[in-house]
Amino acid sequence: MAVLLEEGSNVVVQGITGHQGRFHTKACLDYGTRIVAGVTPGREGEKVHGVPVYDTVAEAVENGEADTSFFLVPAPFAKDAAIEAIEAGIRLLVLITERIPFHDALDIVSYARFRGTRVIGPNCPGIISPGKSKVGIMPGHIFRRGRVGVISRSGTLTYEIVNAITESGEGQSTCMGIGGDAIIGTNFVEALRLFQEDSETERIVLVGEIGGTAEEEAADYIEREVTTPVVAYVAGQTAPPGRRMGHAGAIISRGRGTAKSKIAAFKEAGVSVAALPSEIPTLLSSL
Amino acid sequence: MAVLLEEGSNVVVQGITGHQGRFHTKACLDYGTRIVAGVTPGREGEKVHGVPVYDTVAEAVENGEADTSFFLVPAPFAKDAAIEAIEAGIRLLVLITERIPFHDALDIVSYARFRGTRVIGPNCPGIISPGKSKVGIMPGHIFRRGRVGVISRSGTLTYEIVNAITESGEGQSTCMGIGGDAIIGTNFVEALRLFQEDSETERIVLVGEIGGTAEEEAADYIEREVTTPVVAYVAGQTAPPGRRMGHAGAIISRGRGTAKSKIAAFKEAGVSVAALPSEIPTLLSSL
Amino acid sequence: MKFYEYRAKEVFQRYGIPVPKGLLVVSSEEVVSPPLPAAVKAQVLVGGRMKAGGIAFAESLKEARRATSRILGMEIGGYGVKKVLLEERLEIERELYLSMTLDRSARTALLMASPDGGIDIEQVPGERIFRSPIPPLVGIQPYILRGLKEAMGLPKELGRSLSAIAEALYRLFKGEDAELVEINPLVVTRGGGLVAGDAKLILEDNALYRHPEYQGMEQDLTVLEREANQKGIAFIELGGNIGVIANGAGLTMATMDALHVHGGRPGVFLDLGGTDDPETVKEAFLLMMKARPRVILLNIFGGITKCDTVALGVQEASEVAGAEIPIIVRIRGVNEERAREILREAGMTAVLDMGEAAKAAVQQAGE
Amino acid sequence: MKFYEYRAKEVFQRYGIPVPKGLLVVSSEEVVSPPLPAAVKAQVLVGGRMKAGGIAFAESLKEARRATSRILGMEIGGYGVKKVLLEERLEIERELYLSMTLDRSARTALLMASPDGGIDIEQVPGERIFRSPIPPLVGIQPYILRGLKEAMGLPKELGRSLSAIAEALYRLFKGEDAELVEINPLVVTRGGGLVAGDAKLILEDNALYRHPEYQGMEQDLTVLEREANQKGIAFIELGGNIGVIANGAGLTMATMDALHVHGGRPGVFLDLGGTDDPETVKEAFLLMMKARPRVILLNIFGGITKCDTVALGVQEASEVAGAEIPIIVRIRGVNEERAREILREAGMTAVLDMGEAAKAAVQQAGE
Repeated sequence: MAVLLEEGSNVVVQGITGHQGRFHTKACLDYGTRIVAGVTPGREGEKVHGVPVYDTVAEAVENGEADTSFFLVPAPFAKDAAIEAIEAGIRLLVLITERIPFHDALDIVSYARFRGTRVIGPNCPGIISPGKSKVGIMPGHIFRRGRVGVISRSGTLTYEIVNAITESGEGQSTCMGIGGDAIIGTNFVEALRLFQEDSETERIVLVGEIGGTAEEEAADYIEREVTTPVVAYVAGQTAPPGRRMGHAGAIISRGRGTAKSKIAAFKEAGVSVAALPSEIPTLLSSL
Repeated sequence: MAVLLEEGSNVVVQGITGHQGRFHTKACLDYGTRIVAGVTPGREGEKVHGVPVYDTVAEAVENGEADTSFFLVPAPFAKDAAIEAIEAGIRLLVLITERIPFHDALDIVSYARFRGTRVIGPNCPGIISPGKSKVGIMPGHIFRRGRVGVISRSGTLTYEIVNAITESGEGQSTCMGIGGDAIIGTNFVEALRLFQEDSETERIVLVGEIGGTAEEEAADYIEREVTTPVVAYVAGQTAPPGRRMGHAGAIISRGRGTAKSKIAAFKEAGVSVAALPSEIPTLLSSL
Repeated sequence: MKFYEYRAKEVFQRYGIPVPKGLLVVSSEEVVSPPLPAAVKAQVLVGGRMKAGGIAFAESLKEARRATSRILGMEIGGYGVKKVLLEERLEIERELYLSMTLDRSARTALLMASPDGGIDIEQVPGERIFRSPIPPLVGIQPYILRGLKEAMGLPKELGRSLSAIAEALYRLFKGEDAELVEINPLVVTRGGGLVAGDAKLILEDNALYRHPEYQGMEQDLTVLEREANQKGIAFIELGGNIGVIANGAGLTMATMDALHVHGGRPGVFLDLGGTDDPETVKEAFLLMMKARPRVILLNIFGGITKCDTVALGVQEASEVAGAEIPIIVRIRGVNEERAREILREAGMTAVLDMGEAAKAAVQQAGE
Repeated sequence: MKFYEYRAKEVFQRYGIPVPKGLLVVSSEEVVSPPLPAAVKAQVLVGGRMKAGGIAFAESLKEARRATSRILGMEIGGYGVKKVLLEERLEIERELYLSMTLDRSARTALLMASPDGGIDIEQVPGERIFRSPIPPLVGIQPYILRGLKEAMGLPKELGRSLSAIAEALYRLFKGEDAELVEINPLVVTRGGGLVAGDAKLILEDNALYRHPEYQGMEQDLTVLEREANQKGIAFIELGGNIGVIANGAGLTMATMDALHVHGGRPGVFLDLGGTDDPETVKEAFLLMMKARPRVILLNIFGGITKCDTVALGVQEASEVAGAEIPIIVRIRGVNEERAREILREAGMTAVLDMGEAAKAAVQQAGE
């Protein structure tokens, strides 16, 4: 058992006919992901790499038994398409889309919780259970099936770290990019709960960054509830306050959200903290 | 184990300083209900039958560890007070209040589901687990602890039926008035699921009435999922179409919601159907 | 609360839903410069207006006056026609159906539409009806409007108008606390526009306190129903001769069921609500007397008040009303025996069992 | 996007939040009939205006002109003052604090208030701050406003005004896609009213497409930041001398962390976003050159594009820019070896390891 995503997950690509949609549909199919349908309003009847395209998510659910959405819909249309997916009965909504206004993201994640749909993202690389299924834009070849769970606010930094883990000879159970925005559907605490419950995950790598207090809450949660060993890294140790460091969520404001505070919280919770990403494999093997 | 309400439930009475609030607080206290607090904005510091009154539900939760709300707030203020209760962390919200606009009820029950709060009602007599706790306006003395679960859209008709059951020598595990409005927080199917899972409930009495299709859905659910034997009665066999028979939800409109259709559905699902309430004890003992 | 077509259309206009130009009159003398050619429509709350001849068409002023005059003299579904709406007659290309109502099971608002408008929606086959729940809390979304346009198969420009109307319908549904708002037919005109041919609007009674502007709006009610309404008593006149009073909707319906099992026919449904308050019982009794049933069957399951107190109230009420018809009382609760004594002494039939009470009532009514 | 006080107050007015009468000027000649006595306030986006002397008070026209003229000559936080707001000076009875912002952990909007206004909210002790999450999907509720009034301890009439302002604040927060809207101080005047003394408004950049009316609004940005903005590149000027380019916010920050570990100081943070598209890399490179760092450190973890393709783009960009400063490139992904060859041939330092790259950059920057 991996976390949230399995071989049997039936995936619909929302926004399949766009440039990104076509490209990543191909990459996921090549990886072995079960993509059963695509959705782009007004494009019903087309095929993308052999995948049938529908006008609505409801049709994708009806005809393809889709339960998971690989969501690539542009930000201005994201709220509508996300609520459509939730209403159609999608259980796992992986929002890759960047730059969704947070007021919309708030509505999406609240509505999803009301309906019992799990949201990952927005502004995330997606989720992969190596060797089983990939719903995201990460390069599949750097992953390897194994027993390290990875939870990260970042994209390429996650690839960097996963690559280092794989090169050190370890594999991953599931890697989840939770997203770099201020409002995300699954935060560290919620992700940790899932990995803690997962029988395939034996150690966890948590990649945080400046902004917000999600890492502090994660540290607190780890101390109370998580028995699986955790290694953490927090990016942005030199970031100045008040500036948005690339991610919408990566900002130190009003004295909150510094790397220093996060690292201290992790250390206090007994979590091994890496000073640089390259130290993670070593710390993992010392657990 | 009873359904939803136990000896240990900590109850806050919302609207405690009103006439109804005072009266039923006393009745519930006499019954043994653990009433830990009352709420009426602007009346903090008062006591009602020894129960401390607060301005906000949050204070009742903080100071009394309230988890259940006995909700008697007048309809125009109900939505505000219900959302306050949900946000304060109340787990079981028993909405006695009549005449809440259904647009408000929709928001309340949707928001409660979003936050994971169980709602019973509105426009219901409440819930009682005889011998343990009573959160409602029903006369406590007609109930007796036992193993029959009662689920009903009605108030006095439920008392009528419970009284007959008690007089026949049987007792009740839990009796839940789900409410007579069109929009209610817990419908028959959801209530049946709870009673089916309850170890104390050995037989179930379901009291329906005209209007909507909740009984038909219940029949379908019973056929598929409920192994506990069920006796049903449907009130309103002679009701004309298009007229609201006392309850906001009791109306046959556009050919839907007749007693005939409901009774047929129950019979098809193998449920014993009583022609009159007085037949229920006999049917129960024949199960 | 039901709205007359002309009032519903006033509300439509406020929400930007197109309606035909119209003129409301209460006499044919007011028909001076009506829109022509005109549809002349009786303003009634009951259905079946068309079948009853309550709609006519007029090409000239003279015809319009004559039709108005004729319709104002009509009675439809037992109610006299007091107002007539004269509207420009639409050139109909197609007729659609559009409504917003409540889906009780799904606990959502429900948008319904059909390309087969102009007939009763119940006669339209299911596969010709587009149904979409409106997500609670977040409201109507563009994907729903796309689905609607697709299902109606309109050209692009009209599709856009349809979307706007559906959005307005949802705003109206929420804003006015409606339980039903229906446009049937929604007319596609030869000129290529969309216009609400008819308008049905029902507001939820529980929310009327939020809409003082509608207070006192005319309703088709009998005198007694109006009186009951004002007193907050659920009172419904039926076809039979037994007046049923009980406390609680479920119990009142069950009492009617018991009458039915014994071959009787209820003439009035009177639900006191959950209460057994003697004052309310008294009021209800007086109201019931005015409906002149042959027998009154009173069924009280007491929760809060002691039965003897209720019985004294009943006795007093029957004296005030000077009731000379048989009264059967079934009353359960604390001090029920004492209550029965009081009632028997006052000349009423007082029994313990509901079935017995029903049987007695049916017997007395049949004599 | 930050709003100048005067623009924020224009928005406040649209939402019904009371603001003082004011006059905006760009030169002291425009000060003809200012409100008197007046507060004369520099319009800047950075904080610390008061401390820097950017606020003056004037009793007469002459004083107002003199203050305006003086303030227009100032530089605050590195930015020249270009506009001055002259406002009627409020007679202050009390000062409150009121704001609406985002609670990331609770995933709600957050209402904050304090009876201790007029100072930075971070300096107010926690127990003097009223905090209430706004329930998502259903919005602000009366119970929240009751709690707010209670916490501020105002007389009834003022409590009602405060409620209205808090509601307006919430509507503004949602309606304008704000990430922060703050009134500090919210002034209780001697006359017994509530007026927004200052106004802070930040709109979320991701939602600016919904607000074309604010497009092109002046921002305190350097020339390069403006250029980066237009290209959709995250570009932040820092204090050091090493220009850091990487793809992805996390990776860019991690690269800075690596520099820091080796004793270096980043001068520019440049995040390409998740992309490794050679065209974007080239653009970024050109932009970075304009910032004149002593060394450029480029760190790419390739996902989609092959590394040799990216390397060719970098080579081309450095040629176009005529870069004569050291360039350290660390690039990982498919064909990474070929990529390093290309870069080395072009005279750059190309390494495999991020730490090694950082060390090399620090060395070169120190020389």
